[in-house]
Amino acid sequence: MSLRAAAARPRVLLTVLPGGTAARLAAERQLRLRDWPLAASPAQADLLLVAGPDCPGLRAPLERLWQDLPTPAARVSAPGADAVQAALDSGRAQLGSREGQLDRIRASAGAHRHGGRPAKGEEGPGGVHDGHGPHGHGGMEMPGGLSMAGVGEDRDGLTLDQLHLPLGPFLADWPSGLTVHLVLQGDVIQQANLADPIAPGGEGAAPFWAQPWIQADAGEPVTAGEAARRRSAAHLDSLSRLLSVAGWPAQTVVARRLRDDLLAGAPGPAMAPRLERFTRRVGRSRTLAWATRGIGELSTQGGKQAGVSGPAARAGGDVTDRYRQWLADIRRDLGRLDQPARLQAAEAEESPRGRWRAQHPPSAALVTVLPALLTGAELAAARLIVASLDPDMDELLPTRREVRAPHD
Amino acid sequence: MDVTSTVLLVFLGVPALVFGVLVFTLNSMARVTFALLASLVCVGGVVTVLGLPYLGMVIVLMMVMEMVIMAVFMIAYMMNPAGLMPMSMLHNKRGALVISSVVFAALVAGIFVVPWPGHAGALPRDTTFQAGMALMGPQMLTMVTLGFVLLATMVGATVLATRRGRYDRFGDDLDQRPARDPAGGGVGR
Amino acid sequence: MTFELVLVLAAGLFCVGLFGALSQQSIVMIMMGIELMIGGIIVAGADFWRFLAPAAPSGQVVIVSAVVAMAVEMAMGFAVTTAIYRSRQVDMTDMAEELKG
Amino acid sequence: MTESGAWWTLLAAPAMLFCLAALAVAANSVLDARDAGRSAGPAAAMRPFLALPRALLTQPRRLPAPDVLLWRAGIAIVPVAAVLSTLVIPFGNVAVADLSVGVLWFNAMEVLTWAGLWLAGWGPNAAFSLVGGYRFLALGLAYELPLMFALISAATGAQSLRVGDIAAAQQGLWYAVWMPVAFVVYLAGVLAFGFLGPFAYPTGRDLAGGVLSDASGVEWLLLQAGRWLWLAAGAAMAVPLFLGGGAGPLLPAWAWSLIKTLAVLAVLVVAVRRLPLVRADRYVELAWVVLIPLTIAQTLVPALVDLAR
Repeated sequence: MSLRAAAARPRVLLTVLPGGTAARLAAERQLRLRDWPLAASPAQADLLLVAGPDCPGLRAPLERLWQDLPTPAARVSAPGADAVQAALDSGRAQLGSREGQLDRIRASAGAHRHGGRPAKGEEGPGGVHDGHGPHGHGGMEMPGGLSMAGVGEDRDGLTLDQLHLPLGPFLADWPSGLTVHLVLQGDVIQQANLADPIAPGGEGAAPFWAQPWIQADAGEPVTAGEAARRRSAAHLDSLSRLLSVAGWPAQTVVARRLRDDLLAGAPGPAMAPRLERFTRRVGRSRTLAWATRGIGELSTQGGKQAGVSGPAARAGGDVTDRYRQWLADIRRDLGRLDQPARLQAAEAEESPRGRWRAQHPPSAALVTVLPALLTGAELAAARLIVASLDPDMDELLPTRREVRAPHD
Repeated sequence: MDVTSTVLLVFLGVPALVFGVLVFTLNSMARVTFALLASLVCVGGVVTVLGLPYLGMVIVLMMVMEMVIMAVFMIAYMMNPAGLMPMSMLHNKRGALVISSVVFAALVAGIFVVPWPGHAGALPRDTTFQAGMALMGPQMLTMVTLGFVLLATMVGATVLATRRGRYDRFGDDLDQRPARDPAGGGVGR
Repeated sequence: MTFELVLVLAAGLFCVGLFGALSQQSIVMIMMGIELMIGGIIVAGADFWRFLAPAAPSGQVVIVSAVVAMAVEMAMGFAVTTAIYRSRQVDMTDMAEELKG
Repeated sequence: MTESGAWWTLLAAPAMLFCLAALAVAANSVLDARDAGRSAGPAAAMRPFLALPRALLTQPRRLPAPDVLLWRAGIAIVPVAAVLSTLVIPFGNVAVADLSVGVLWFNAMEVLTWAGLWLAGWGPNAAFSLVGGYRFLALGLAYELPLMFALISAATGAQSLRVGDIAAAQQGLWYAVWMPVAFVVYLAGVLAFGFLGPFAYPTGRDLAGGVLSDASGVEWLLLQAGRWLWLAAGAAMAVPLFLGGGAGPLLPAWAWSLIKTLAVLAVLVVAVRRLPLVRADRYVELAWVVLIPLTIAQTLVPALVDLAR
């Protein structure tokens, strides 16, 4: 059968490495315009697109992810935003070519002879994309490399089996570079432990969303309009992930499109009515508010104590309050998208995730409140809580360097 | 009974028995549950073919829901739910086998020895209608009793299965609003 | 002849269920055995109704009662299992022997 | 009166169901393209079907310790049950088999999806997939009882479980008009047993696709086909249950059936896109505290009307 026909509309598993925000934005825009769907898991994907600079610490989990894709499959990487177009084209060419696929089949057959997929117990701390199997601590070895689950006290007094499930580092709509190790009983999270953020190899990129503030800090000329634009785009990006996780694909696409247009420099007056319509529709959705209400409560007081300074602290409440705060911030910035005044200092304007201080980036505080918010929550709420805080792990990386614009 | 019905009975009855035996021979709890489901769905089919489509369909519908929920309990409470490590969960196997074989032999002997009476009356035009008229008329007492039994079951099962009472939810003076629940609900909380 | 064979099917289901109910240790598995036994009773009820007294609705009422018995048995079984399990992490009859009193 | 069709309707009914499902997928794709800023032409409508060759070509994956038998059985059950449910749905005045317990047949087939989806979640031996399967059970416990009462309302109004009788009983006034609660609850139920839109909880993106997360190739295709087939079957069933079946002026009965089915399908596709996902833990309480009493009260209305008649 024709491989070419199968490669006509590849489903792409977009995997973002630390420092890969710009590449991710470019990739999401390209995929939207090409109508190549974003896969949610490796099983559904044909094309593995790795966005961001190479990261030695994540090579092993990335390799496992790649093994998880069903044949025919292709793997391409785009270290920066300008490499995305070429990577996607070459990926499709690989998918459609017989030789490329034969290589993969041969390689996987070879790997199978040597034991196939790694047994589950051997998986490193990097975690896998989707935790396979009800595996746990100790006990005897079971067929298939699985071990018996351990038990422990739980909320409902049922002493259910404990399931150890890593979330991240590669999940759709998940902050890249974040890994949380969960201990689940039933669907209740008993423990949430953060893994250390994985630093990219070589020099790290400057955090894309905080770029205007970093430039202002360095004394470069940045306009207030540019900062407002970047902030609104960052909120739209966070909203698009939250909406995707919360399950509103139609508005997710709208949010991404608005974000891309903002970053591409569409004039403010043209954007204002579209943003207005989007914020009204999402902000007024009672169903969305109903589905996200009462989870991940973070009071203004508690947030301030942990050092949270941005919309999350101002919202002071649950997931619903936090996304409504983003929407309010977007509406507030509507008239300022083209402001020519110069941004005096980084402190003058709030960066997307809070007051920008190079030594204490606002995302660091967001990450520290995560375990407490996750413990006791249900699995369905966990993703919503993380998405509603949306820490930008790139801010936590030590090294900085110029970033290029996301568009080619 | 026409030929189609007889053929259908064979094709439903034999699997019903086979799946029934599989319930106690398979290792995986999930497979056990669904073998029982398959067996009972076949029973529903047999009842339908025998001329009671309403009851047959109700059995199918109910058993699917019941068995799927049963699977949840199986996996929550039983060790080794996937049957990855085969082990015997039987006790007194020989005794059970002897008793059930003797009962089966006695029943079969009875079936073929007892002089069954012949047909009494004709098949009603609509069997569903017959059941409904009976339950809402002469057999009303049965229906009412079944209703109370079901209500008692609902209350009793809930009381047995929950640990938290109203004092846990509403505080010692029953005045705490909203209730203290581990997870919020969809209405009013 | 169909009448007798369907009755044999009912007897078969009943006895397979009986074997399970007698031999299994796990409460949930015992419930499965009882379900099969009730399944046999349902088949027998339908068979009697169809071939012996189709004009009388009593056969159908028996089946309705059996179906309700199935549901009740299941619900109570799960509730009891949950209660025992919650207090002692046990789901086997042999381990719950102290219930003998 | 509805009559049972000739042997070839056994093939025609599934074929029509596939066409309706494909139409819904195409419409959804066009709306997707419009939202994403692509050209929303006929080409956009055909894009989803490019997944067909892809799915057929994909090699099966090796997973650690899967339960392949149950997995395949579960995946097959979903679309097969959807197709079987159409046997009792009259198109115009013809149904493949107008059973005396047609409503119950439809309901039983729909409940089979419970087993199918749970098995599809259990089979691959993966955490997210299993959670997805459990999510459908939670959703099922919420949507099923109100849906049953909605079906019972229509059956009570016509005093029959035969779908043809229910359609025929609506001479003059559609049940959708004087049983609006039942109609709305039924439509919500259709979205739920199709696990689409607001009820796509079992396939949530927060679970990396839930029951779909480990399905690749044909498995993925069958599950996706199953959900859209169910949407089409639910839309087709709404017509005899609540919208008077094939009755209507001027046009022949089959044309009215088609027009009404397409209208319901359009409403459902718009709802799929307009409503965000409803989490089952929230919906359960709404269903049991609000919807069940409402639908029971709704069932009382046709019962009283029948008594007075």
